[in-house]
Amino acid sequence: MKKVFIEGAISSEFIADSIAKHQSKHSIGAHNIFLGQVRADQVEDQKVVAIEYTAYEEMANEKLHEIRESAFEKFDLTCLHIYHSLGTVKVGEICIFVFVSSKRRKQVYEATEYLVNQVKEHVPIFGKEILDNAEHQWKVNS
Amino acid sequence: MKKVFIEGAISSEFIADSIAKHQSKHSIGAHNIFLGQVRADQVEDQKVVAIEYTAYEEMANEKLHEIRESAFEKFDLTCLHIYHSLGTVKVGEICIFVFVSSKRRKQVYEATEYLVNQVKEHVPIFGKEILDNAEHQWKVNS
Amino acid sequence: MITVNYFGNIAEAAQSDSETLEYNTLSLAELLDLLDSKYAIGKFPFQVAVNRKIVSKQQILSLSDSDEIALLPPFAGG
Amino acid sequence: MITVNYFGNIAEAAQSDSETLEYNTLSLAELLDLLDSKYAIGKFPFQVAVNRKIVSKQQILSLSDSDEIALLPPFAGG
Repeated sequence: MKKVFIEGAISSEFIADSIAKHQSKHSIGAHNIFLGQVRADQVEDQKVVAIEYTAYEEMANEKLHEIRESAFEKFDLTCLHIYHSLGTVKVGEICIFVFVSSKRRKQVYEATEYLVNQVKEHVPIFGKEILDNAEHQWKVNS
Repeated sequence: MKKVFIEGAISSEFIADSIAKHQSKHSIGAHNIFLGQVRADQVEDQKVVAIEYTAYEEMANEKLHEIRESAFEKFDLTCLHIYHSLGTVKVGEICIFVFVSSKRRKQVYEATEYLVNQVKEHVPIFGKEILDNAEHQWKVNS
Repeated sequence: MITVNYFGNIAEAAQSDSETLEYNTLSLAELLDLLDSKYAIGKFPFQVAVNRKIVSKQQILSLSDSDEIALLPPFAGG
Repeated sequence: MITVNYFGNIAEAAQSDSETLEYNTLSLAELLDLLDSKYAIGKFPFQVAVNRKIVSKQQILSLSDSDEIALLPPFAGG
């Protein structure tokens, strides 16, 4: 089982490391990366300042495994990685990192989009949006 | 005129810096990144070990400016960046970095694909593929 | 004994991430009625997972203490 | 004097990135004939840019020393 969940925000150094690790794979010609960043959304007269993520980890890991398998079946990929934050991620910080690599570029965009949508729809992750008056609301994916 | 050309390979640190610079933009919710990596393609009984890139820079910069403008017209983007190597880029190293950011994720994949295709089709960049016997052939985009 | 796991705003309503109920078997419908009477969970949108698979709330299902039961509000990953 | 810029395998064939020809004006067709006789560029696929815009090789065009002319092999960016 590949490790997906990371405590806190996903740092740019972590992303750089992941990219660097692929430089020894000489069959790869194209990478596509999706990053989700926490937005300072307006909620009435308040603003979102952070999201606190929790997950039903056992089920999430099973679902993520199925999603990975289905992506390898649908698209011609060399490798793929999915990382998601747990705990607090502040506005401007990164909470999801999807990384797809392939011999050629043709399918990488669609594969990334597929993975991000699958994670949003099918993986039991929950987000508590913290507002600047310290109140909160529960995030729902659109 | 934004700077596009970079001497040599695009490092993972450079990519990390670009990502980190966007963390102060709190309206961004989604980034998409395309990276092109030099592949060890087989050419008869030889292998590609590096590509030497040259460009008609004056025309390339004009074209890149047009491509940027057209992408902002077509897609709802917060910002976009295009970087391309000149000079020698070895196998496994990164030669193109396209970075698209938007409020929401919907259009970022298509915007990145559009930009990469536009650069490949319309920007006068030339690539000399160096083989491991020190011979070379001229790359042609498919 | 049947253990139920709560997440998101349902955990908030139940003031707990997990709870053990003093039943040996219970139908899914009985469980949901019981929890609605305790926490008014009927007002929230949620799905039920049994053994880490989503099941319909209408499904006729007998739960026992070996089952892993979870109430899942709308997903918000990404 | 008309300056022509070469790139990629055409620069290789011409053994130069740029060359100044001793003409004050010249049609595009005459230029291409001249360069083909010097470097056999006819065997390569290429496009012509005048002042950084692609023009058809068949276009009737009079070139002068203020024009920026370039012969461009197939693009290979990315």
